Amino acid sequence: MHTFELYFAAAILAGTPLLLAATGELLGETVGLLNVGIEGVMLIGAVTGVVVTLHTNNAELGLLVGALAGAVFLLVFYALPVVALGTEQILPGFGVWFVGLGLSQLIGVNYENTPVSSGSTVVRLPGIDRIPVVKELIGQYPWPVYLAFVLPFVVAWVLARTRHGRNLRAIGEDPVAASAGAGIAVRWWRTVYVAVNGLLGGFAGAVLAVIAVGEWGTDVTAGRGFIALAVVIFSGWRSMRLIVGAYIIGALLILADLGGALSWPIPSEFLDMMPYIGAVAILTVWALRPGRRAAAPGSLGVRLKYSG
Amino acid sequence: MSLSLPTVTDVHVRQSIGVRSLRSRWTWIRQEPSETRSWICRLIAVVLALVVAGAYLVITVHVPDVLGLVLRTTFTTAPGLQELVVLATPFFLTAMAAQIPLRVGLWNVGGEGQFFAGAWLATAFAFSLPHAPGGVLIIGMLLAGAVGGAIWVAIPVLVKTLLNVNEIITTLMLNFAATYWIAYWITGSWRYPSTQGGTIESRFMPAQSNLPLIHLAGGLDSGLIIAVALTIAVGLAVRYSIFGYRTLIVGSGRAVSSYAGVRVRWVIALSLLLGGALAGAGGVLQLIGNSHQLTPGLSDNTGYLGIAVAVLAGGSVLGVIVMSCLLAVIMSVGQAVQIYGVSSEDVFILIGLLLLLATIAEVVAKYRLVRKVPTGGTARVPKEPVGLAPSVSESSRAAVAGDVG
Amino acid sequence: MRTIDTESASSIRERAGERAVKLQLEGIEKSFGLLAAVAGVDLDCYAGEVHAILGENGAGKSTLMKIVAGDLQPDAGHMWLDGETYRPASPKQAMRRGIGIVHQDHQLVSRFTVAENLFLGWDGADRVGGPRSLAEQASAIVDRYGFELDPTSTVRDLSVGEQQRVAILRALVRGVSVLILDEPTATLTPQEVEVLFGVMRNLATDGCAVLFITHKLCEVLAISARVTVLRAGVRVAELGAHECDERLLAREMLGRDVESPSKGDAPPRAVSEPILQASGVTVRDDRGSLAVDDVSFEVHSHEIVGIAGVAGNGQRELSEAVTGVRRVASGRVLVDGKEMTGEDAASYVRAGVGHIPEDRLTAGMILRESIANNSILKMLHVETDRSNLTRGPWLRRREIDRFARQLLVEGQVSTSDPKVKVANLSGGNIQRFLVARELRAASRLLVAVHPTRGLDVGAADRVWRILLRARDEGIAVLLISEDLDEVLSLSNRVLVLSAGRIAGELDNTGAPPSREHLGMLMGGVEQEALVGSAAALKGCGP
Amino acid sequence: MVRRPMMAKRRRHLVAVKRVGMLVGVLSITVGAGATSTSAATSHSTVKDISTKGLKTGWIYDGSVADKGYDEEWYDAQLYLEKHLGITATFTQNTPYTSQWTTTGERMADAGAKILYDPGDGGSLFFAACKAEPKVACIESNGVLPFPKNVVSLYDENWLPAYLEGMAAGLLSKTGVIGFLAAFSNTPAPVNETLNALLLGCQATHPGCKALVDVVTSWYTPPKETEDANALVDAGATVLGSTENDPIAIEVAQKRHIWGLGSWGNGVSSGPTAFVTSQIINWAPSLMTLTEQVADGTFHGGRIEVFGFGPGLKLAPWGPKVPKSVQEKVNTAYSQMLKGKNFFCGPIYDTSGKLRVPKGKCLTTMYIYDGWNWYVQGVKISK
Repeated sequence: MHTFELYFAAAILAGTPLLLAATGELLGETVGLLNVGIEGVMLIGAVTGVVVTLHTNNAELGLLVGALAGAVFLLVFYALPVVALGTEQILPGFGVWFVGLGLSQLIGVNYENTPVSSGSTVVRLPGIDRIPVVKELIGQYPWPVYLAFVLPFVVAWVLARTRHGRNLRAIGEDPVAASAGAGIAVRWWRTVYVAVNGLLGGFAGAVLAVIAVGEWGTDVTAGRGFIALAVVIFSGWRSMRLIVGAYIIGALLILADLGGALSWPIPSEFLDMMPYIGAVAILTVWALRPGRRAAAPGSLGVRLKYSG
Repeated sequence: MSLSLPTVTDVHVRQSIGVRSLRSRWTWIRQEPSETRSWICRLIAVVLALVVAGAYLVITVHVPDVLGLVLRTTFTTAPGLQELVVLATPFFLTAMAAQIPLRVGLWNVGGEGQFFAGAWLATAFAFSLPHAPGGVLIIGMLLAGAVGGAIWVAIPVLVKTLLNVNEIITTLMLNFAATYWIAYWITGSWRYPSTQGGTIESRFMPAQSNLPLIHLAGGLDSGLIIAVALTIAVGLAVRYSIFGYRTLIVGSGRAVSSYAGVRVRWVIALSLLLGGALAGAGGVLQLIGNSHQLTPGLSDNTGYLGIAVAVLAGGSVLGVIVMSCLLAVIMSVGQAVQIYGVSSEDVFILIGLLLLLATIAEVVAKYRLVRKVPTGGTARVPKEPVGLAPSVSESSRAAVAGDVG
Repeated sequence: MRTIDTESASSIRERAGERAVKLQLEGIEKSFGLLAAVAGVDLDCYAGEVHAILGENGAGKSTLMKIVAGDLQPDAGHMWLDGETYRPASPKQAMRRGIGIVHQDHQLVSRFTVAENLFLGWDGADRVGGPRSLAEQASAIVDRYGFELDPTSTVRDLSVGEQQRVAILRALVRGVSVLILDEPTATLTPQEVEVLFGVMRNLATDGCAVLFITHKLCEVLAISARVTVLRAGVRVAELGAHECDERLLAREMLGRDVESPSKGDAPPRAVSEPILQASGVTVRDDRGSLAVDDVSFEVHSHEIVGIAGVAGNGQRELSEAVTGVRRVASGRVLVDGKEMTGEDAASYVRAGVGHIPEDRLTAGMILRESIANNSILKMLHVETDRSNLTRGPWLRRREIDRFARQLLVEGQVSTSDPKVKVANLSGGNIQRFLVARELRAASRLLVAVHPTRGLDVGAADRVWRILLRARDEGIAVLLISEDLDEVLSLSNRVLVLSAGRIAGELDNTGAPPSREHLGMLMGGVEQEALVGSAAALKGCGP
Repeated sequence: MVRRPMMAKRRRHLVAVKRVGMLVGVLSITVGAGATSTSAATSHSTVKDISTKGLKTGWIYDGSVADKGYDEEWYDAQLYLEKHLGITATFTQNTPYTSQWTTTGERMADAGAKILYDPGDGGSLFFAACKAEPKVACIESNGVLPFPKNVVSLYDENWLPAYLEGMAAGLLSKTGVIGFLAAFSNTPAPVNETLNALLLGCQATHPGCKALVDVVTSWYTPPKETEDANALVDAGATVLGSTENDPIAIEVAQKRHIWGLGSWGNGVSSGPTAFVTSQIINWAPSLMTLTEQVADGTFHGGRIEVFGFGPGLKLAPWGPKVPKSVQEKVNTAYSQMLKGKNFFCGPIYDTSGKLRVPKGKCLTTMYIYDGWNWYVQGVKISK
């Protein structure tokens, strides 16, 4: 038995939706938009992902449509009020959450408890899939797991070393300076990155429902969208640290099960609390670090008034 | 965009110079909206959302005679009215639990958890003094509930005030913890001995703790009266107290707070703790007024829906009362149309729409359509120059206004 | 310092006149709600000229320039650039057409480096490139234009003058043919202004049209070839700089003759007792770096002490430190001989300190609240007011309304209804209301920071009179302002703050100190070093 | 919003028996030999009792009547009663376990319902409505005495199929380690009885068989159940069972290439090669009898009816991959059960090793249903 390897793999799989959603949220926050409604986006992505997979018997298509559904959903319910009309940012986030919750149930009511039979393609890393232990640790996951892992590196590179990334950071730091001073199309890019946020959020939900769980269930996310939000704050808006945060929570999610399965002398309810308490804990730990002030994008959550 | 507005005299100067023809006779102006105006806009949002929901029911679900059904089932039958009361009661307090921190610019999303924590501590109190007289038990449970709710928000308060950790996430995460915490107790030592299968519930509260029914209009829960009284009392206290005034200062931003010499941390802590205490008391009211057992369904999402009520109420106590009743009607109708295949949780779409439309209404309320000054004429020029207050400098940076909090 | 081309203004105009019109505006209108900010303005600007746009606050200068820069869309009117129709939909389009704008606050991303800001949003920048390659390219450009800048330093660590140079350079990088400078001199020392003027002249010589916005008459005459005067959104005059003088310009700009404020006739009385004593005060700013460094001074009753200095040299932190808004890192503050070090704003209010803050709209007022609620912002700390306005933990709303009405009368605010929201008052009314409130609190000391910034001349005049009256009544006044004229015309003594230190103290009761001397102090030259030096820089001033 | 972890009551997922098939099933009912079977429900479709015609009834469901499981089975019974007894029915779905449950019942009674059916098992919430409307007959599921005089509770002896499933598990598993997803800890029906029966059955064919139990703290949270089930497999389980609403145990078993036991329905579609067997419940016969009793005036409440194998309860067809030898061994026991043999006899020890049921004594139906508040030896559980 390779219990450790199995748990490691399970934690990675559990952390993957968190990582994807957090990466999307980080990009959104980079342009200054604090969307607290990822939970709703994930639900929409999850339900469309499952529905499409069930109808087409093609998990890849399900994941794709789930991601697109998340993007469209967030554009309508978040970009429209916040970017186009200039409302404040928190309340539409809650609106996104509530609508996502209700709408996903409405869509999914006839698809509950119907397992997805076709899984996503598992990628076997060439070379690595021959080494015994390493193979089980990192060698054989569905492709979104690798994508989720690579994405933060790409994001970090884009934000730090490309013209586009600089422009995005400038929008988040100071939208007025970016627009009036540097001529960046702030509203356009904010809209685009709301869509990207929705795309990755929807994809995360679809990955959770189609791959990790294998079926649609009411409120399948169980707060993971908010945990992703916590992971973003924990990362200090550095995308590579998202990986750490997401997998820590993934490990806690699995640890709760591990304790149950191995009959630890802890009440199962307490074990089940761990991921949520863990999210509070990593935020606290992050806040305790010295020199934390410089991290958040300057205009994060700030309402931009439009005129003219 | 920033614009230094001229004073009264400047308007005259401009007119004497002669304004060139303007393209249209009407224009939008921005103004800080009055209470009435904000209310009207919010109500329009509510009506719009209801129209959307009604259209959905009529078109998709084929509910015949929606309006008649609503009126009949919710307002003409005793169970309908009673359910309305039962549904509305907890909203008052969970809405206040969200509204008071909102004055400070904080989002208490943890009403659900605090609701349960209050019910939990009250249950502990009741089970430890099962033979106490009813009055002692009721008051003791309400106090215990308030303390329980406050305890549940204490960790978010600590990390918020000391480390400035985002309260949205901490309060929300503790909701999940609360449901497991309740599960631990009601599947453990407090378990109703012969519970089978589906519903997991605690033992019954001592009978003398049950709130009496007041027989008005087919059974008014006295819990409703306590809830409304508490809501009004707390609302008025916040409105007319120095503490309430300070929450307003803190809610206007750090700069004003330190300028005015307000101890921000204390106000933050007190408002969140007060919110938690109210949510906790709401849990107790539900416990002793209605369910008489601690169950996982005790809250039925009232903690979350309270946020919606608080937002729609927009800072007023009357708003909380009106919107709580409205939401209770919506929930009740949601139940009534269930026989037509509408899931009761579909009502969240409606609530979400309400929130979005209310947000947009806040923006819309700031704009007024007025007649432009006609060429060379002297028509409606307000005595006081209207529009946004001028900015400090002619810098467009003032276009970005700091958000609350 | 670069040598300054001293070509005369008239010859510039002549030369410019021969050239084609670079930018032409006709009938530009822009209104915000009911107010026409720009109500039909014509303007033309030639390549190679420095064209000044003169006007009071609110005259529409910035709005007009934002329309040119693509930041705002006009309601009506036409624009031509190089004879072709020009109608930019966004700042980016304007930039592509060769229009560059340097906003008053420079619009730089403060947490970015100089290099990052230079290339931000520019299509010509490399798509991919790390900080190092960026810095290399930036330093090449900095060298080409001969600016003194370190491309790797962060913008927020730069002085205001340096930031301005970054903004200009950013426009130059993109190859501007029209450069708009929006009140560029407001926050510069006289010496820095001279440097800026040199840059502007060089640009004009290179064929660039420079639009220069200001409300300072002397600057118009010093640099520009032609001047367009705006008043209340309308062009009231277009003049060649050679054919006008300050008096004429002032009349055009204001629509009337105006006197500058005076310290009044009553000579300051001799006072024994100091009200505010600061000794060795050191304050850190929000980022934790030293903003005020070991400053000591006293303010006595019956006197106004002015603190002059270029923005960002510790004025904000100093004012906050002596009003309890910000904690001092070290040193002592005494009010009326009472130890106040480490106390919060509430204690200062109790000690009789009034405070007109720099950000009066974000710190001094709650805009979305009523006048009544704003009237008691600090009054609850004062025992006498508190016992009147409250009972136990409760507010007495009726008393508060009465109190607010009194303030409205005292401040000559145009409304008498305490339920009106502050946001719906005009800037002058807000400031008068705030001043009235703070005078209530200021039984001993009034700290006034930029008390007239953003106000029109009439409103400013009223505030000045209030300050002088307060002085006459025996209140100690600490006046902090970047407006040298204001400081010099009101203060008995002037302290110059530079880099968080007091660079010098000047007596202002007799003949005013020379602007050159002040400028040197503001620029960081210590007073001792100035003694005997024959600094005779040309500048404009009284 | 956030799902109340325990709230969604189990929706027992039975196989979606085609309505026609079900009709045939009911028509061809023969009296079973269950330990406590219902009174026989014979040939009602031909009797057409006039007294039930137009009888108003209300049905309260906790989930969707199209859930291909528990609620749908009840709904099929409802349709059957509507068609063959002529009753008129109103019903609600997705009813939450709050005061709404009570109000719904009262609203239905107000509208003239003479019988309230409570497939969703509202427990005390439902009883509150029954107390308020004493003239209404209440029929619910899975209740425990005492309850109001107008209430009858119906339940199946689901520990019987569980024992058989356990036997099969013991035969199929090499290591004798069963992974079990328990909705809640220490809930006599259905968690303890199912788990204990499963383990006793397993130990009968595989001495030393033990059960790793993971408490999900909800009847229905698919993501958590999946992770929990995977954790159980990782911890060494070779057969998965559960009391959850959904067939997650079978799905995970399928994916992890081990055996999966059904909980509330025929899970063969969830895991064609992993599926072993399951229970299938049919409510119609019992409901018809009770409904007619109401119409006749012979209905009397305050009692529980528990039915065993027979028209209302069957063992699902064997999974296609279950070896014939296993099927035969278990089928033998099945037929013994049908003949009335009690398999819940001593010696039975609890987890601490204490002898709870001495040799020669057997557990009664009601003890198993209501009183089995301990776990048998071999159960590994956190709390």
